Amino acid sequence: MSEPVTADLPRAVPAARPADQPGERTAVSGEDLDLLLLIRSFEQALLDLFSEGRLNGTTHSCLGQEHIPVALRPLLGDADHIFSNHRGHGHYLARFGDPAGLLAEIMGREGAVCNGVGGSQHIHRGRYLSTGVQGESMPVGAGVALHHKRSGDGGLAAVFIGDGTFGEGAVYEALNLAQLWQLPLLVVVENNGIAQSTPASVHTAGTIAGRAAAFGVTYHHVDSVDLSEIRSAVAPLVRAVRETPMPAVVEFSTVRLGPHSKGDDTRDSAALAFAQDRDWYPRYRRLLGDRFDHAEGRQQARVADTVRAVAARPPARWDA
Amino acid sequence: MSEPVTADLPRAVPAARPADQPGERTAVSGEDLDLLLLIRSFEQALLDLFSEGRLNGTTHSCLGQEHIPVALRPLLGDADHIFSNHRGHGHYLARFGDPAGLLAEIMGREGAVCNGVGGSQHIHRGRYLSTGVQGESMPVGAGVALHHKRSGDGGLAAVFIGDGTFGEGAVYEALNLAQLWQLPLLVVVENNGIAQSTPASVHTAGTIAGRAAAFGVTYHHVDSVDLSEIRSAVAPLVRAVRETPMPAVVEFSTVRLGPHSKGDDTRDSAALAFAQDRDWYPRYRRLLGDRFDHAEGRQQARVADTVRAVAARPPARWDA
Amino acid sequence: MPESERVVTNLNRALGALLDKDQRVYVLGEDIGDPYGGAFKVTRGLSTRFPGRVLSTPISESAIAGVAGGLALAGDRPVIEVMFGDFAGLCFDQLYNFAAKSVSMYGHRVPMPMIVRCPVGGNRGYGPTHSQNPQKHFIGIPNLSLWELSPLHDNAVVLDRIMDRGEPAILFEDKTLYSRRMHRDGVISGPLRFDFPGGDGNWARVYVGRPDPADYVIIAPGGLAERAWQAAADLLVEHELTGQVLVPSRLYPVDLEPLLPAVRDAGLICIAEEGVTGGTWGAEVANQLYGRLWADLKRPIRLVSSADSVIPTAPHLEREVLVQSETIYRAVCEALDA
Amino acid sequence: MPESERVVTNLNRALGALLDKDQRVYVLGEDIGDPYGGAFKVTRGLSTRFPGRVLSTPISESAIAGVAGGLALAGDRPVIEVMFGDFAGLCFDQLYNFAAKSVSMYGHRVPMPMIVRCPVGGNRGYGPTHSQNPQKHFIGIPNLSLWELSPLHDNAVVLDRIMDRGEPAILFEDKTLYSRRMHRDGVISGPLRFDFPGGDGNWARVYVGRPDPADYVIIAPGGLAERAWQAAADLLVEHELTGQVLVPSRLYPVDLEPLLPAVRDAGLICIAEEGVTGGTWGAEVANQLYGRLWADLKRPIRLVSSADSVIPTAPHLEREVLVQSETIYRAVCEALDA
Ligand SMILES: Cc1ncc(C[n+]2csc(CCOP(=O)(O)OP(=O)(O)O)c2C)c(N)n1
Ligand SMILES: Cc1ncc(C[n+]2csc(CCOP(=O)(O)OP(=O)(O)O)c2C)c(N)n1
Ligand SMILES: [Mg+2]
Ligand SMILES: [Mg+2]
Repeated sequence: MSEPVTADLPRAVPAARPADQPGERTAVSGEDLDLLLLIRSFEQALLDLFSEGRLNGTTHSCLGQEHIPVALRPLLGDADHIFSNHRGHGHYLARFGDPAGLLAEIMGREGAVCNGVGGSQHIHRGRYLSTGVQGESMPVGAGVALHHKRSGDGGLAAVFIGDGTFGEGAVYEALNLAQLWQLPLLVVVENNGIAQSTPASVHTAGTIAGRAAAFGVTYHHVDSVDLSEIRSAVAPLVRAVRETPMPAVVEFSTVRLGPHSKGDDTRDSAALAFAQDRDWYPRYRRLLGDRFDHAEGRQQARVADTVRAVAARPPARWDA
Repeated sequence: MSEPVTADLPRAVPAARPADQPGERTAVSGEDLDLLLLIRSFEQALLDLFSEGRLNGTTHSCLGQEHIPVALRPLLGDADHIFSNHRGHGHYLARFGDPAGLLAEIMGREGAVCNGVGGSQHIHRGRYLSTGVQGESMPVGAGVALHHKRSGDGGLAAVFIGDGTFGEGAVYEALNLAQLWQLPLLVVVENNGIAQSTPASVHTAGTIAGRAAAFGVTYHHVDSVDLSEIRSAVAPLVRAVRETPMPAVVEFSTVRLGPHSKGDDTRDSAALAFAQDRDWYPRYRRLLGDRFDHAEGRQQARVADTVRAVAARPPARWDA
Repeated sequence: MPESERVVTNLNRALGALLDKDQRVYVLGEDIGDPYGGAFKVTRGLSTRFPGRVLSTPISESAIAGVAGGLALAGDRPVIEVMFGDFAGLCFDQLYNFAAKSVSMYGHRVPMPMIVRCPVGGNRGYGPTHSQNPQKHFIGIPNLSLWELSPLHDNAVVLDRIMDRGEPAILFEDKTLYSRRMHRDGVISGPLRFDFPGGDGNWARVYVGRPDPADYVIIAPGGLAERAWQAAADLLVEHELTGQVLVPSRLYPVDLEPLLPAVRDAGLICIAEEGVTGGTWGAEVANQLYGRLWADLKRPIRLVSSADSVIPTAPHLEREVLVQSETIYRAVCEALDA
Repeated sequence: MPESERVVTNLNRALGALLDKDQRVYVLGEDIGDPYGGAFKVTRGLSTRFPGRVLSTPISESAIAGVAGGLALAGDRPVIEVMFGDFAGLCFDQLYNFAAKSVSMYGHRVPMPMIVRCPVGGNRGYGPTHSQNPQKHFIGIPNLSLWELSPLHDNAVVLDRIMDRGEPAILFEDKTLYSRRMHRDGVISGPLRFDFPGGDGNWARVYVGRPDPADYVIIAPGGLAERAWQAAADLLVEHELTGQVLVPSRLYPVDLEPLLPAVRDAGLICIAEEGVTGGTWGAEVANQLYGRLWADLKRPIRLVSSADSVIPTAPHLEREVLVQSETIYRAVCEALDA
């Protein structure tokens, strides 16, 4: 990873949604900025590879949601388990900072983190796991949390799920169990307001907050894209999850900038403009100026190098 | 059925839970009283048959919960679908008043409503259906409600479920759909505070009210055992379910007097005393005096006759 | 001759026709509404043409199946789409214990017409949880029939036939078929021909030149049919072996009768399917054939299925695991010592 | 000789031993805690002896299986009880797409030791949704093994063996077995004897007097074993036919090797199971046997299963549908023209 650079940022001009302005309260570290831009560059490179016909299968980019795993990164330790989902590249990169291993997995090349067997949405490395069936990870995360609770190791299970995944019954079975048994289960909801092609209003009655309340589970809502602000708001909750222990739901209001997978975005221009308007990227760019552009240049170059290197590798091998 | 008899009852002595006193506000009709006591007598007769070794398989008595289907009876019409569950004899008798058909089913004799194939917990007759897998009926009820909504016939789907059944994910999937699509689904929760051997505090985090609120579904709580009081409270809701249309959850706080199925009650005496204390039966009896005893005598005799008659029948025949 | 329509178009048209002629028909599933039209575009245009009866649902496979069961119970005729057949396990209980069981467990027949559409199969690089063939797990459930999409069977006929049974059914659709062309008028391509020997159109028979006599027959469901007839073409060219490929529309209950004349005299019966090994559909068919043809069988029936393995994502690894045309070719050669 | 323990006691003791010797073991399920001890009392006493590791759960089959998957992933060794195996469909996805798949879908082996206990079977008048044998629906899932309770196999050994595979497994337990006695020291009753021919103890062989030569062999899982050896006893008395009953502990993957000497020379192989017809375990076993024994087989393998039907509640109707001792007896007679 590039060297962390921390610098104070000028306070932003007060805006309609001041909480949404990054860097207002605190600095953006170089490490954070690099990571944000690594993820963005990585996802863009993937979409490019797809449109060039150089990738097969499918993939789901996290464009617009990069700040969520970056914000949570310092709050989650090596002992914690992370359960990611189909839209998991940002989660993986925030945990391991390993674009080559991930890209090799997606391209089925040597050095693939799962030997090319899992592909984009089935990754397992240490205490990180993603899988492609929506909702499955919630009870699994509860099981891992039960293990942590009994071992008393202070670890937790963090499960990333989307808004649409609240359609699955397994989510509720797990929330009920986690609260009954007071398990250290941190549910991170990335609410981008859409599931594949279906807007939240068409797939979810009521609210995510209401879902948590139904089970008496502690809930916190995050609207900000400011990493420090998110961290200071969420850190006490994460601590409580570990120490009490207890479950919690943290819902991030976020946006999906790109298609669901590839070339399958049927949203109208107003919906897309709404998403772009809430993207962290232009705000960070505006506030950080040259520093942003330099960092982005570095990460784009890094990703381009990674693509070149990985594409040149031989196919992954797997001894089943 | 015996002739309906309606008489005014003296107001009860004000008690700690005045709402729980039957007959305070209004009269108890003979028809209602007969039905309550038919169900009670039927269930007691079944437990007797079991202990005499004259029934095989399993059964779940609704002792303590008889007033719920009796109260709802005039609110549900022939066009409505009713989904019952394992503890469904009261639901069936309230709808059809047919102890012989039901007993024949349970005993596998001629005249069985499902030819002895379904047995106690799998009954289908007209628009009444019960099945033995917890939670399954909720989405099925939503489907039937969708049919009613589109046909505009003013019918609804009423689904009876217990508190423990809120463990099943299917319940939440159905609540979400029913609210999203505004389906005429009436969820009748018979919360007897226990599931088989597991007290509610061990199987349910949060509340049933919270579950409904999570989806924005209208909710009403009933603590009373007074039929008229229940009816006046619930009738407007049932009307709204039909007319809006929309789903609603009505939760009855109730008690299970008997074992889960047969001989498997592991509750301590305090828990049993609590249940007995909330039973509608002694209260009705206290208030109605001789009238109650006469009615009970009639229903017990009727059930005894039914048992004798059905037991003398040949085995049910089924052409698969 | 103008090019025939794609399989996806044929299926889409069949669903449209079903909706059009019968007000009781619903189509439900995740993201099936316009403009998206479903993950594989099978339902494109239908929600626009039939508003209120073609409904995008939340991600709730169990509830979708349950709602279908409720509609069927109330007299409607729902079709549901499970976006990937791999997720059919999420509605296993509703199909196993409610929809199928309701037909007969109440001691009198309760009609439950409903179709569960499941896009299945691999060779698209979708990975271990999006590429499977779960057909075999649903075999032998009373009152549940299983069907498979094929480029030889017109879907308008198939859907009618299924609905008219009045029982729940699963239609498995090999995802690689959608973009293929339907075959018409008994012609596939080159010398490859097909007909429907049984009369009721359930079994299609593919052959080169003329159907008989056959050194071998391959029984293969729709998803594998093309790979099977490619193998047959290669076997003719390379080894002068003549064979037939028999493709059923209905997988289960198995309807062997129309098949018997064709298979009785074959030197080899090979049953191929893309599902992974163990407890396969082929095992069921083979067992029935052993019982019926014991005296005539020249050698053991050869089953071909994918490896006992998860289905990897990377194409070069996926290919190794899944049945390909060469897998069938090699199996026939091996069994016939060719 | 003192009476041997009941099967339920043996299983309870085995679970206790597992919990006792390995702190990583959990037992989870609905109503399994004391004083209730589970719907069939298999876990009685365990929650008292091992608080915190024997947990009663809400009615959430899918989550219970998911929690088990999570525990296994984190290094624990969970056992779960699905109160009635009929409900296993509710956790089909967790077993199919998570627990089993995780072992191999990440390109490196992920140990997932866990046992799903499923009380199954009929003859108890519990009706169509509480009497089934869903074994067959779980055959052929890579990295998922299937086992069956038997009165001949000591459960302490069986549970260890399963856990040591490091992969998810389902243990099917015929409910009628619980109240039966375990058989020990090679003796069943009267002249009925048993041994374990394979060496590893997976296959038990039951015979009258001496094992060979056999006019027929019956292969039957634990739930049906007693019905099978009753049939064998009757076949000896009524028709002087000598036979063996072969009872596996592990149903799948099928381990045929130890069986081959015994079955090769038999005049008939009959495979019996209580599950309803179609896509059965027997079809899988038979197919493997056809492949291995083609030259030696005297006649087609005979499959015996319950009718293609829901399982009625009334005992007289239920009896008709389910495989009984006489069903097996008649099948053998018919096949041998006796
Ligand atoms: C059980 C299941 N059903 C359907 C799908 C297909 N699918 C993949 S992602 C997705 C949408 C998920 O929406 P959401 O949870 O909001 O996450 P997002 O894609 O917005 O990040 C769907 C329907 C799936 N993977 N698993
Ligand atoms: C899916 C499923 N799991 C488990 C059972 C076994 N079972 C039957 S009734 C019951 C308890 C139900 O509790 P509740 O919903 O509170 O209803 P109650 O028995 O109290 O009326 C259980 C666990 C079942 N029938 N279905
Ligand atoms: Mg979303
Ligand atoms: Mg209850």
